[in-house]
Amino acid sequence: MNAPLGRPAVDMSVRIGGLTLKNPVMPASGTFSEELAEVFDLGTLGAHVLKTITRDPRTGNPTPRVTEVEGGMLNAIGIPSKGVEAFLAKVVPFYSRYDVPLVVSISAPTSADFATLAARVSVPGVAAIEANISCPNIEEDGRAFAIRPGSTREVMARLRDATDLPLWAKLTPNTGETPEVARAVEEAGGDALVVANTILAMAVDTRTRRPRLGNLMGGLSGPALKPITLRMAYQCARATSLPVIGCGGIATVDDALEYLIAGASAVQVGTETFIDPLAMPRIIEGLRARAEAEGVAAIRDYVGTLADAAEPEGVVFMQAAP
Amino acid sequence: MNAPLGRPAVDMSVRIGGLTLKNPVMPASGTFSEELAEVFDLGTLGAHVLKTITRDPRTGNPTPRVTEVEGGMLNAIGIPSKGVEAFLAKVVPFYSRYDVPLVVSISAPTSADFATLAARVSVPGVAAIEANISCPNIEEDGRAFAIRPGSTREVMARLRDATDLPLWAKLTPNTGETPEVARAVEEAGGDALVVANTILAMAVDTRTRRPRLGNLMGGLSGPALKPITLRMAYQCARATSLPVIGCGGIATVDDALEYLIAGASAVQVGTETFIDPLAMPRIIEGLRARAEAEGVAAIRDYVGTLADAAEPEGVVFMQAAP
Amino acid sequence: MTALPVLATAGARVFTGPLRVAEHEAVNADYRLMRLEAPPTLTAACAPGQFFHLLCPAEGRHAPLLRRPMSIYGAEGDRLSFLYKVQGKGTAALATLPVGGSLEVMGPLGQGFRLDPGWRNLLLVARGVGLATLAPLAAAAKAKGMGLTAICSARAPEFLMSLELFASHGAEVVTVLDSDGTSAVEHLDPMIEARMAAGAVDAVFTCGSARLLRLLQALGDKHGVPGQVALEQQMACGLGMCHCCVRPFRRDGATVPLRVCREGPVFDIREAVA
Amino acid sequence: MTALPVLATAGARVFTGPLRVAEHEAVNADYRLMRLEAPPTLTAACAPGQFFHLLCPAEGRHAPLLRRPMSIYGAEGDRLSFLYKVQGKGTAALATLPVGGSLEVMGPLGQGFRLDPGWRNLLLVARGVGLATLAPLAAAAKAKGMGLTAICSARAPEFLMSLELFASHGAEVVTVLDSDGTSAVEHLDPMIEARMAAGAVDAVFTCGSARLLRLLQALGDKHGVPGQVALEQQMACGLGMCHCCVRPFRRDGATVPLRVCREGPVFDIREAVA
Ligand SMILES: Cc1cc2nc3c(=O)[nH]c(=O)nc-3n(C[C@H](O)[C@H](O)[C@H](O)COP(=O)(O)OP(=O)(O)OC[C@H]3O[C@@H](n4cnc5c(N)ncnc54)[C@H](O)[C@@H]3O)c2cc1C
Ligand SMILES: Cc1cc2nc3c(=O)[nH]c(=O)nc-3n(C[C@H](O)[C@H](O)[C@H](O)COP(=O)(O)OP(=O)(O)OC[C@H]3O[C@@H](n4cnc5c(N)ncnc54)[C@H](O)[C@@H]3O)c2cc1C
Ligand SMILES: Cc1cc2nc3c(=O)[nH]c(=O)nc-3n(C[C@H](O)[C@H](O)[C@H](O)COP(=O)(O)O)c2cc1C
Ligand SMILES: Cc1cc2nc3c(=O)[nH]c(=O)nc-3n(C[C@H](O)[C@H](O)[C@H](O)COP(=O)(O)O)c2cc1C
Ligand code: FES
Ligand code: FES
Repeated sequence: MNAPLGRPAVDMSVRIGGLTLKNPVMPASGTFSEELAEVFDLGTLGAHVLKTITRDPRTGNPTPRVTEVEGGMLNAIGIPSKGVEAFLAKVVPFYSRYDVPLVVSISAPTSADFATLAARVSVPGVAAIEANISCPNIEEDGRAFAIRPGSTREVMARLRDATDLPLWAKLTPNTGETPEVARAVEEAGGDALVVANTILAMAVDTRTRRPRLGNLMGGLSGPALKPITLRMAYQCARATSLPVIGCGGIATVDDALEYLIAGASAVQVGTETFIDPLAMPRIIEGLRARAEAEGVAAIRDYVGTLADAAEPEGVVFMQAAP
Repeated sequence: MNAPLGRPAVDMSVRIGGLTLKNPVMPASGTFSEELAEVFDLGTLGAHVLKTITRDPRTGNPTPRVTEVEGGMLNAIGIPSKGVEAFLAKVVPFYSRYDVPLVVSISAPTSADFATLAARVSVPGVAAIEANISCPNIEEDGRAFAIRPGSTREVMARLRDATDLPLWAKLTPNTGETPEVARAVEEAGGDALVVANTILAMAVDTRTRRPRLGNLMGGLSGPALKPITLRMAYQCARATSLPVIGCGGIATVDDALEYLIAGASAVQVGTETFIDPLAMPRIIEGLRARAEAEGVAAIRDYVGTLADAAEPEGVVFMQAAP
Repeated sequence: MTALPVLATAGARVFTGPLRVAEHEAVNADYRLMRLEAPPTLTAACAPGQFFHLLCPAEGRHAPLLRRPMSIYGAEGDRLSFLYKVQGKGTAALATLPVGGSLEVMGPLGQGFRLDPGWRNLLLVARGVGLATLAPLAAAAKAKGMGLTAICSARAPEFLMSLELFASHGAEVVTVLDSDGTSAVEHLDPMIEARMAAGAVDAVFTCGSARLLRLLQALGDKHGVPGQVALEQQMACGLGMCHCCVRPFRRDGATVPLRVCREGPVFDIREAVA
Repeated sequence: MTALPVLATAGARVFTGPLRVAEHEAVNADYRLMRLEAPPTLTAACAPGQFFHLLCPAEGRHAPLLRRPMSIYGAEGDRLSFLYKVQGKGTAALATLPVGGSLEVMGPLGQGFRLDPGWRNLLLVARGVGLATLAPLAAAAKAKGMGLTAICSARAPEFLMSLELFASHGAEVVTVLDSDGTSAVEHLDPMIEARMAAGAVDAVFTCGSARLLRLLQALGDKHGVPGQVALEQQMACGLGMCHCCVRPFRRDGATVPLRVCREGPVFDIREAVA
């Protein structure tokens, strides 16, 4: 589309494991739902990633569930869920009208429950499973699976056995072992890494001396998170040969490009959709325009093109001077 | 000072392990030096915390060494150092003119080197040692000591043997095990926890496709970091009985109070001093005024007073309506 | 509903885009009225009780990240208006918008008030910012040939608002004040009950006060008068995606969380947990 | 140095606080000149080559976090001025400041130019924003009774700046342009060398171009003419605390990192690694 005469259109497609996406932009789990179809045509997206579901119905956390912080927001929604059966009956069919891969995000308190749920959602209409292994693992004292390589490997191996669908692992920034965790996913047969979920954070109302979230702690998302998850995306792309889907603080074309250049093959947009509901189509169109302006034939040609950090020796003025 | 007649002045003092500070506000390591004396009287501060030093001279990282991100900045200064001997000869004497505890931050690549350096800086004029255990440990593949409880316990125990000075441990946010690491410091005989250092992050210039830091990765500081380190400060205050010194994104009186209410006994101000060099005296005076206005007799009465998160049942309107 | 201006893509029903500030002024010490220039297809799609999600501009060095929800105060012709109170940084930033400036809006959103064609006489009881939400009921009632009584409650006479607006739509206006004690529940209770007992109230509407909500729930129960309440809750997406705006409601014998932005902001008065 | 207005506390030597914008205008398509109202004690403490660290206001929803360094372009009486080019978000935000608005400044900072009392004739060679830094040398030279020749280089005539300023202080002004080829090294080299060979240059000063720096280093070496260069580097604190602004310099046979904000921004021309 829009390509000037004689100039080929930019190839926007990317491959994530077994899937081909028409473009690299998709929503982040929990920041997207059917209702967004009232704002723009969801058929324009690279994939549809849904809010994490659990096997049984859950109500979620007490309010307040979100609060603003400098450069971002905290959320402690919890995972309110109508349960997997209601999900399969009511939600999955809605998305069948689109020619867009549907990615179902799942969560469970144990590896075994994770596997059971993965098997249950492996139905026609579902294109891939995103395992939200950033959630607490009750077998590890409530620590998230993705904090350690061991628990990551264990849960991913169980999931791999349970489903033939492409399996994405969503990592957590709440760890000091990102490369090791990424390798554990690869070893266990995961197909892609979603990097990453929110980082555990907190805020206090100093007038009332109460936490600003009903759940006390919550996850930081938005622009403030970007430098952290971008670093993780780079580490994951270096540590494994799995495709990486960058996620965290993406609000502009430039943000998305930072992730692609650092090694991500696609990106997820979360918080920015709350601020600008048209953020995803805006970024898709912006990426296309940018590639065209820079003479880049295919968007995947940006992936992993980070140049050397070294400054040329002995630069004296920062501005290019003749 | 400034107390209205008949009303007692606010007691601003706090105790950190064996030390009494005249107020709870001090600089964060690496964001303070003798030069700030040209802007205000450094005698007004609760403590003087110096830039981390190493045994041998080092030049630090290639430029660019800092870059701005939304809500914060990244730095990869490295630890340029003139070496411990030059430090003891030239820097320590400068601070003897102030009646303020001098805290020396140290770093080393192994536990043994850490211990040797701690012993060397245990000289008159130095009131406490801040062990920057957020730096890479070459015995653990470059992972920072404070990423794991084991390496933390090991280095802190060596340090405890090497010095009789109060020993502060500066933690890193690059871990999924903050409470465990905090407990390791306590078990090894540390006297206080400084919570925390910067979180590992990255930024890319999409025009040049080069990292925006000469060192590729660097540490995120400033307002964007606050919700993360505030959460850690709360976790540490819960997990141990050690005094916690909050650090990360403190720019206002309100920020400092958030940390105190969450359980910190004192705070360190870093990045904000670059933006407003008078930030520390401003926050000290603001805390005093706030305590006075709220009828709080001593600033330490704020410490650890976080109330319950639960919202009263069945509130229908967010605004108090009669 | 009239078709909305189609935005980025086909199938869109919610307007998202900038509108020009046509008027912006202080109504009293607390409240400001902002009128935006809007396409008539947009105002025609707005129903009383619905809201817009506004992207407040930056103020000073700190920008509010999320949008702020505001009830539709008026939507006629090419004017979309909001009546708001400056509370925190979002509304403070909103207040700095000059005439001629532009504001990003998204809406109309949520479920508005439902008017049963059989109703002849409506009673609304509003306090503070609740007025902004209830005011458009006056025009809607008039258009449907229903009678309307508006009981407007305020701290003191200078905080009464929108009286002319109600009057201009032929509503009966009753004002009650804290300053002379007439706003007390003990005073309102018999006053409203008398009207209900006389069969002069087919439905009640309220917003802005938990105390008034409880009063109307009790009186409605007693006299079998249905009602609706517009509720507030903090919002992120405003569209139903994030589930941050839930409140508990009594439905089918259980207490269930519903999204104020989607299932509300207007709810059946009996369902609200006050 | 005259004593500075004492700020928050005793012992302060660096001014930190807001100053009022007295004038603010575009000089040409690229550059803007801003004059602030400053206490005369402050301007009297300023030396050519020193800089201020400016807290740029917010623009739109994104505020520049760190301050931005700017050379002192003028400091006389109650006026402190800066000549700057809009580059990125900090300077773009600066450009929005209205007359009457206020700007947080910190300074004067760093080491300025050093004028040896024995020097009779100074030569400065400036290009682009380098002019902003070198311009105050004109007044300083005049005050010390020294002669000054200013070679001003620019892309085209419309980008030449400060010519009147130099002329008003009695400096000889030579303009060279890219547009007619006169700014090329091959043209400047013999021109400057002739002056040096004639003994008409006691010291050279430059800023703003690596190419000019290398030329002056080479010619200075050859003819034994000392010189100084003002350098740029990204800054965080501006005071010497953070060590982000280092550049490599040749000193005592080794290459050492020095802080541009503290040991500079003016350095001996021979030390600079160009
Ligand atoms: C459906 C709906 C309609 C509304 N209509 C109006 C109206 O017509 N006029 C009016 O003056 N106000 C109205 N409000 C309240 C208005 O949204 C808040 O006053 C406003 O969001 C406060 O933002 P702030 O940044 O100024 O305050 P802050 O206190 O700084 O806000 C902090 C956070 O809390 C949220 N918040 C604060 N107060 C409220 C509240 N009462 N309701 C919901 N979220 C809140 C903000 O959105 C923000 O996320 C309405 C709220 C809702 C939910
Ligand atoms: C001592 C000194 C004196 C200066 N004097 C002047 C002057 O008189 N007039 C003038 O127009 N410019 C001057 N500069 C350059 C000026 O500081 C930069 O143009 C300005 O910081 C750019 O900020 P920005 O936000 O507009 O650009 P951005 O590119 O958005 O800035 C991003 C970051 O890079 C830094 N940066 C970008 N360019 C430069 C640069 N050339 N030098 C140092 N840091 C830079 C910024 O400070 C900021 O931290 C001087 C620089 C220094 C170090
Ligand atoms: C309100 C909200 C709800 C979220 N719910 C989920 C969820 O259910 N599952 C999940 O894996 N991530 C969830 N996330 C995390 C996002 O998918 C995403 O990883 C994170 O917000 C970072 O991206 P962003 O900065 O673009 O928002 C949620 C985030 C937000 C803000
Ligand atoms: C430029 C810079 C240099 C720093 N150098 C050190 C250091 O040498 N040692 C250390 O422990 N922390 C260092 N830090 C981290 C700070 O002490 C502090 O932990 C961090 O910046 C978070 O606080 P802030 O958000 O208030 O800046 C440095 C931070 C910055 C910005
Ligand atoms: S505000 Fe997001 S669901 Fe209501
Ligand atoms: S800018 Fe901080 S040391 Fe120079």
